[in-house]
Amino acid sequence: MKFLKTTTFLIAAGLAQPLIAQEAGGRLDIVVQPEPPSLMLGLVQNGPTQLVAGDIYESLLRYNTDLEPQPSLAKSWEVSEDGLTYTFQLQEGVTWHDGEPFTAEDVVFSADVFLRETHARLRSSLAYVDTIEAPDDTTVVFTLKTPFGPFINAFEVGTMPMIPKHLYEGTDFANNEMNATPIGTGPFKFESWEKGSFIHLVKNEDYYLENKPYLDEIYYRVIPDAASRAVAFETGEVDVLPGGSVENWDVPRLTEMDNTCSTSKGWEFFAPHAWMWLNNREGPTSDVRFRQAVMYAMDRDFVRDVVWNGFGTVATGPVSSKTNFYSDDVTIYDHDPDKARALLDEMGYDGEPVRILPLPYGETWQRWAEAVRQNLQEVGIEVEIDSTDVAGWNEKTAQWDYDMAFTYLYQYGDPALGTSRNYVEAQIEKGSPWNNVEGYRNPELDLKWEAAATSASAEERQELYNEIQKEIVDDVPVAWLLEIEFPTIHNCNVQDLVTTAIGVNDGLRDAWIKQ
Amino acid sequence: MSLISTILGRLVKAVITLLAIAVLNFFLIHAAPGDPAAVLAGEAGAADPLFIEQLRARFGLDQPFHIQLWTYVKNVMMLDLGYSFRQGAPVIELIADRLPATLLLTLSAFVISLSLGIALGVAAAARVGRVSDSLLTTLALLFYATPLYWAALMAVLVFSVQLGWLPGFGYETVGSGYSGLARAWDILQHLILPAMTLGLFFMAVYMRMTRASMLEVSQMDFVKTARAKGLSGPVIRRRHILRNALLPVVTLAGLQAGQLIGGAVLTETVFAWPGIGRLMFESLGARDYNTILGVFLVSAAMVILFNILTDIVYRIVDPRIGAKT
Amino acid sequence: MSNAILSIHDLTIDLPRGADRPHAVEDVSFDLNTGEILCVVGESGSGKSMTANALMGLLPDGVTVGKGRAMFDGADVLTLSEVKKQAMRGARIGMIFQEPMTALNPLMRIGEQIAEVFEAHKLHTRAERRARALALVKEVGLPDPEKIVRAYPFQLSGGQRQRAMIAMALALEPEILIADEPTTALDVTTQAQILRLILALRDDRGMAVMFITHDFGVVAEIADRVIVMRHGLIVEAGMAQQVLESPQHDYTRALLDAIPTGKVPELAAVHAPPALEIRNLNKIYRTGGGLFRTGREVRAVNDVTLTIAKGEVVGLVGESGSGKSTLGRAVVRLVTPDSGQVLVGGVDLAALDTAELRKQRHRVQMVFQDPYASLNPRHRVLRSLSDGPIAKGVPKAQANARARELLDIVGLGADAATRFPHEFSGGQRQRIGIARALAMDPELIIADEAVSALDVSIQAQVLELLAELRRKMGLSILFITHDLRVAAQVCDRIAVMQHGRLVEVGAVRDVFHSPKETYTRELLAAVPGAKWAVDTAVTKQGAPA
Amino acid sequence: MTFWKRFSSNRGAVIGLILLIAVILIALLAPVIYPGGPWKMVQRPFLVPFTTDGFPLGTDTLGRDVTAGLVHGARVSLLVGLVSTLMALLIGVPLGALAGFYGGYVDEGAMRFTEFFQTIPNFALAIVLVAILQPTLGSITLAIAIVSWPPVARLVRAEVMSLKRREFVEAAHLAGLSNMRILVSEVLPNAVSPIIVMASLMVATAILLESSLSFLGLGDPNIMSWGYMIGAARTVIRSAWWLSFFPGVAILITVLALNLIGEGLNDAFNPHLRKGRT
Repeated sequence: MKFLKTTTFLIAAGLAQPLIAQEAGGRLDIVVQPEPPSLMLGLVQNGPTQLVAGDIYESLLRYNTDLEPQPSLAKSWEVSEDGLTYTFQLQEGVTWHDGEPFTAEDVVFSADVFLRETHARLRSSLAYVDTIEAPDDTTVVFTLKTPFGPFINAFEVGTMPMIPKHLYEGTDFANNEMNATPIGTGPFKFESWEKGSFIHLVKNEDYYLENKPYLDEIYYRVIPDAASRAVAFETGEVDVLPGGSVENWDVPRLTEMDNTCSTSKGWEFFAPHAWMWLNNREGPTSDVRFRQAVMYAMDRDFVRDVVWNGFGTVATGPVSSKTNFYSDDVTIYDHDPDKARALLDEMGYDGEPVRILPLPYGETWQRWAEAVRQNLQEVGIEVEIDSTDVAGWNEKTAQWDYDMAFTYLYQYGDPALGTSRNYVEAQIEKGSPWNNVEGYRNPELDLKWEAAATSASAEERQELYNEIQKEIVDDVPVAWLLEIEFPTIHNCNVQDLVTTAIGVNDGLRDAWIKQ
Repeated sequence: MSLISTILGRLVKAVITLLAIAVLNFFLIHAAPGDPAAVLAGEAGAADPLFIEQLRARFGLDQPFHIQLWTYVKNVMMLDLGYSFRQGAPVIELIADRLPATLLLTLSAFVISLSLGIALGVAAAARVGRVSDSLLTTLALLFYATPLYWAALMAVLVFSVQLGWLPGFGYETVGSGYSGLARAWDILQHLILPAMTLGLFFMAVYMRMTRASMLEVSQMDFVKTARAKGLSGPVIRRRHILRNALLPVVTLAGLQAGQLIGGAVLTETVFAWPGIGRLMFESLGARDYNTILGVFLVSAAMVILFNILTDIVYRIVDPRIGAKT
Repeated sequence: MSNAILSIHDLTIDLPRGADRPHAVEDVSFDLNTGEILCVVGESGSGKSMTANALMGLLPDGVTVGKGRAMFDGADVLTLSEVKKQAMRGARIGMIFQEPMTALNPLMRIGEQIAEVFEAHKLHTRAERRARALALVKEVGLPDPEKIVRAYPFQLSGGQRQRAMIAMALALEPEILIADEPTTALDVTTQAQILRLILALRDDRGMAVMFITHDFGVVAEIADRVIVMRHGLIVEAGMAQQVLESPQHDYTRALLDAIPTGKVPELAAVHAPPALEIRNLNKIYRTGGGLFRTGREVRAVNDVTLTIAKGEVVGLVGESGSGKSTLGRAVVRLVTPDSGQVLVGGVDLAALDTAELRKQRHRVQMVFQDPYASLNPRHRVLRSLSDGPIAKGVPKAQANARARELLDIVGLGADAATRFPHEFSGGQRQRIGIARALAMDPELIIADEAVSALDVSIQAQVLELLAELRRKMGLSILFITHDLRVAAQVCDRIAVMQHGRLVEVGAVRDVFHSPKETYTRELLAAVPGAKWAVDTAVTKQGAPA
Repeated sequence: MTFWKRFSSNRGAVIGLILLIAVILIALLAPVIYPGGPWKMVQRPFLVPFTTDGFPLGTDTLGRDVTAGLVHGARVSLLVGLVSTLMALLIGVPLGALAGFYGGYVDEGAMRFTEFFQTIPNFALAIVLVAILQPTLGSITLAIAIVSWPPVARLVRAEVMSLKRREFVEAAHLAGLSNMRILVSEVLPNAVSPIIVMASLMVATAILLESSLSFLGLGDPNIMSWGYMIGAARTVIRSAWWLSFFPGVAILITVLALNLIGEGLNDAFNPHLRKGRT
């Protein structure tokens, strides 16, 4: 409840903000965890990379916390009636960090050449794109083959970062030497990287927005141990703990400290959605009654309150309530062990043991798996936790060697971008942990997913997604758990830290420090 | 002459050992489930099988196993530890970046544990049977029985958080702009807690060893000779007992180099010390094969180096070795 | 000569609780006079070393002076403060010890260790100390003094180390030198040299020497006066001549009787078929060979040929390092010879492969030196005796019965079978060792320094047992020893070994009385108290040699 | 029974023995004391110790009874310690014995092999092994055994080398006993005491190793061990110190007890009493 109060306070502060003049200068220390493998956002798009590289690279659009598009490198844009043509007008006077001018040619190169080769997630959206053209230096036109509703959400920095054509054209992208010293258009420039210790960014003096950014420099600090990260914040060594960088149990303690603010905003675009893949192919989990029993057996409120310290919302189905086209008109699975036992009796569950594969992302997930195991054991399911590390988890899920596996995926603001990939039959393919890993097959629903994605009308899309959600929730292809929240904790002197739907990942061009 | 030839012999053996380690670890690490391509793909947040295949081809993981092994061994023999695709840098550079931190940590822990351990061991032996001896021995036993990581956590809690005397983690104050002596002082402050916690266990080991060894040597005939000469107690202890008692301690210290470097993994994790131990642990999770293998080779080389060093020390202290055979 | 420099009155030394007796030394009183050599004689446990250590204030932990006084220069040295004791040690009373191998600090140069004595008493400058150390090294007759002072102990031989020890003890010209069995660990020839050195130093400096020994031969060689101790008590004291020639106490008499004299038995040469034939046997040890250096070779056994007839006892004598033990072990194939033959009962043991060797092993058995190491501490005596015969194929019951019988024969009684080795004394264990060898019905027994570790009186008993067994069973024995007197007592023939070669082989009488080789003569001359022993032997036998 | 007398004259050793027996009893009786197992979420999370009846040491992050965890954890720590030590002995004793007994090439080969394992930092090797085999009770035990046998091999080799030159061993050769038999019935029984001393210390080290692995997240998630408890609690060490404190103390006590016993055994096996002669 403490947390809520701080949020309100923040909003109040936000409202009062116009009265205060932003102050320039200062240094910000932010935790990055784990250390990113690379800062070349076009090649690597994992969380830590985007956290740092989001300051260096930019894309055409940003999104506010209601997921509405905002200008970034594009100062204005237009979508044709039929939903097939997207025209962007670019900012003027933008230069790369090495001084070269940024033009529409760079956009075409980035989207059509570079990212098409390297960016698997964007590639699936680009499949709908027919041509990308640059009629002049400040205009870019995307022409689609069919309407694709969520396409307007594809211009976020992690999805479509702008890559300098003059440095990459004609080279081996993965082995280009420039990857070590990334060049973007963003508010901060790469300065140095002390591996295992910190990444140092400095202010881009030639940034195209007047007076921005305000900060002089940013240090992204690598501190491998969660407890040490908490200590670092307490001792004032770092100013910002991005979501997930301390364990949930430490959050209340830290937020109770003086001059400490926290917000769970800034995750709307990703809307991390947690569930357990239930292997639909074999074993007890292939029986829909078993899967329903699992839903009833789990005490998800307990986990939210105890493991997640009150952060998050119990998920009702495949779509997050923060994402567009969410519907709550579905079967609700409350904690009801008796119902679970009844379902198990009905299917004649013979006590065949099932394995739970927890997500190897720290203690929270481990505790969560333990809590679920306890819940399941109480209704008579034999459970064992499979232990593994990150690589093992990837291997086992990608090779379908599991019974129940924890995961969470981003929604990217639209069910067609972040949700459908996990449920349509076309996405059943071994080797990737990011598709229909559970092996759910429902040809009828597949048609609806497709129709919803390619419809140009928002109403029609809503209609279809309502139907999909209602139906799929009864099938329980996966056991939905929580819409998780990662509160960002920071020193209250840091202002305007989170202004968009991807929060601190979106370049700190607006952040400033109150002296 | 014989010292040099012995060292040469040791080096030849060391090279063979290192190659064997390379091969064994190559097998071990490739036996682990999952590969770097899958991890990298996983981290990208989305991947299709095509993407993963591309990665595998880039890493050379599509080659038959024996060819991968041969390529690796060949490269290692030319002192090329390969390229870390995950980190996008040659392994040798990654390790070179981190090695100084690990060397600093392990060497200071080594020096602290050895010097303090010997000093306390001597003190305890001199007071054998008295209360102060029991106190020191009990203390050593406690250190000996304390889990290293636990001691580390407690040390951070007390000295960094509660008392605020010392920084709790990291190698130096980031972005302080210190240079020269100021930087050295800064690093030293950061070094104290990790080096002490890492050294604590070994200090206890060396203390017990020194004490036992002192007591044993003090029973020897030549100590009686020294007393018969009319030498005073302190002189006998220092010149006759201690010098002889140190020999087994030196041997043990050499043997424990491997443990010390292994212990660095834990210490580096708790104290965010940017050394190769942590690099290995992180690379392991990512199945960054070349980096893990590189760290293994380098740390094994460190162990061998420690061994050769203690050998040399032993030879300097003990004139019998080397001349005898 | 009756001006006592040190007088000990009623000295009692208490042992810690739990020891086998309450006092190491009880009510001991004696004087040490200026310029005399006083020998304190006794067997292990007699308290002779404890007395010496008490005087120096070097008693082991837990052992304390119970009562008594030791007056030296008007003060009681037993009650001096530690500081005063320190000042006294080395400066006024010097001491040397038994084991020259361990009594020197292995990590310090000889010169430093000598110079340290001056340093301890804060005398001289550093350079002077060094010069004096060098002078001392010269005085005790060490060769190449310049080199010796820079050498480490391990680079010196046993005799050289003992000289270095003496140099240290004499550095400050003490009035008293306490020598605690200083020659026991040395070879006879070296021992003779050290004894001569001590005599010479005493004459030069006129200091008093308290010389502790177990060997009446040594007493005869150097003593002016003798004290005989037993179980912490003085049983006899007197002038050396007097004690040696007309001992008053039974114990002294027993000790003197027990000494193997130089008496040479009149035995007819044995003419019987050979039990053992050694032909051209060679064994070379190579050491230190490595990747980058070549090794050194030591010819431990160099072309040795020797025959032992059935029923004959041949003594193999030599100093340490002469190769006598290697030869013995080569015969039983504990060491595999490089070339040559070892024929026992027509079988060449040197040529057998491992499996065949195991079957033939019973032909030659060995009695070992160390009674404490030669029996498996975890096995009952019965098992130690019967394991071998059973492995050879003797039925278990029969082997056990024979084992009991043998225990009876060696004088322990059949009951000994069910006990563990630690329940026996050294001499008893040596009897068990003999029984074990006999249990295999060997054609030859090799006794490797079988009595060297025993006290004189026990030694005599074991030798008596061997002689008796030989009479009864007609044993063939290769008797390896460093002690010529022992060899003379039990052997028919003697083979003298030096540097891996047999230098002289002959009947005992011939070897003793008309040695052909210089080395043999040197050996004989070096035997402590040789002259006295032969004399007494003559007197005892009542016939001229 | 002089051995027992010598052992019990060492006060520390007796205390150690009492402590260890207590731990063993607790481990054996765990299913009786806490039949529900250690995983049950029985109360509000983060109960402070000594405040709630029935939960003397409080509850953990999920509301599980810390006391139950400690009691059940004792089983695992002791089991891992004992079994891995046994396994290490099974590797180290034969290897060291053969190397010491036969010498020559056998020795050279075995010692190269041992040195090889000593050259790899042992904790790092343990981590890699557990990661490869995936953390289960079995793989953790195996990994600990694999990294801890070399000192055993060295010790046994040294003992055997000195014992094989003893005269009673030579006598056994002369008695025509086979090499294997001599090694097994003459040599090894006399090397037992130092091995037992070392083993008691190894159990202690193994418990520490297991807890270190758990701390790094390489424990078996289905088994409650002390190392797991500390590892799981380290993230809340600031707000709930007791969660890592009590398991830490449990490890400390057990390891301490084993060390005390080891020292006691060592003293009892090697009475330095009678050294001086005459």
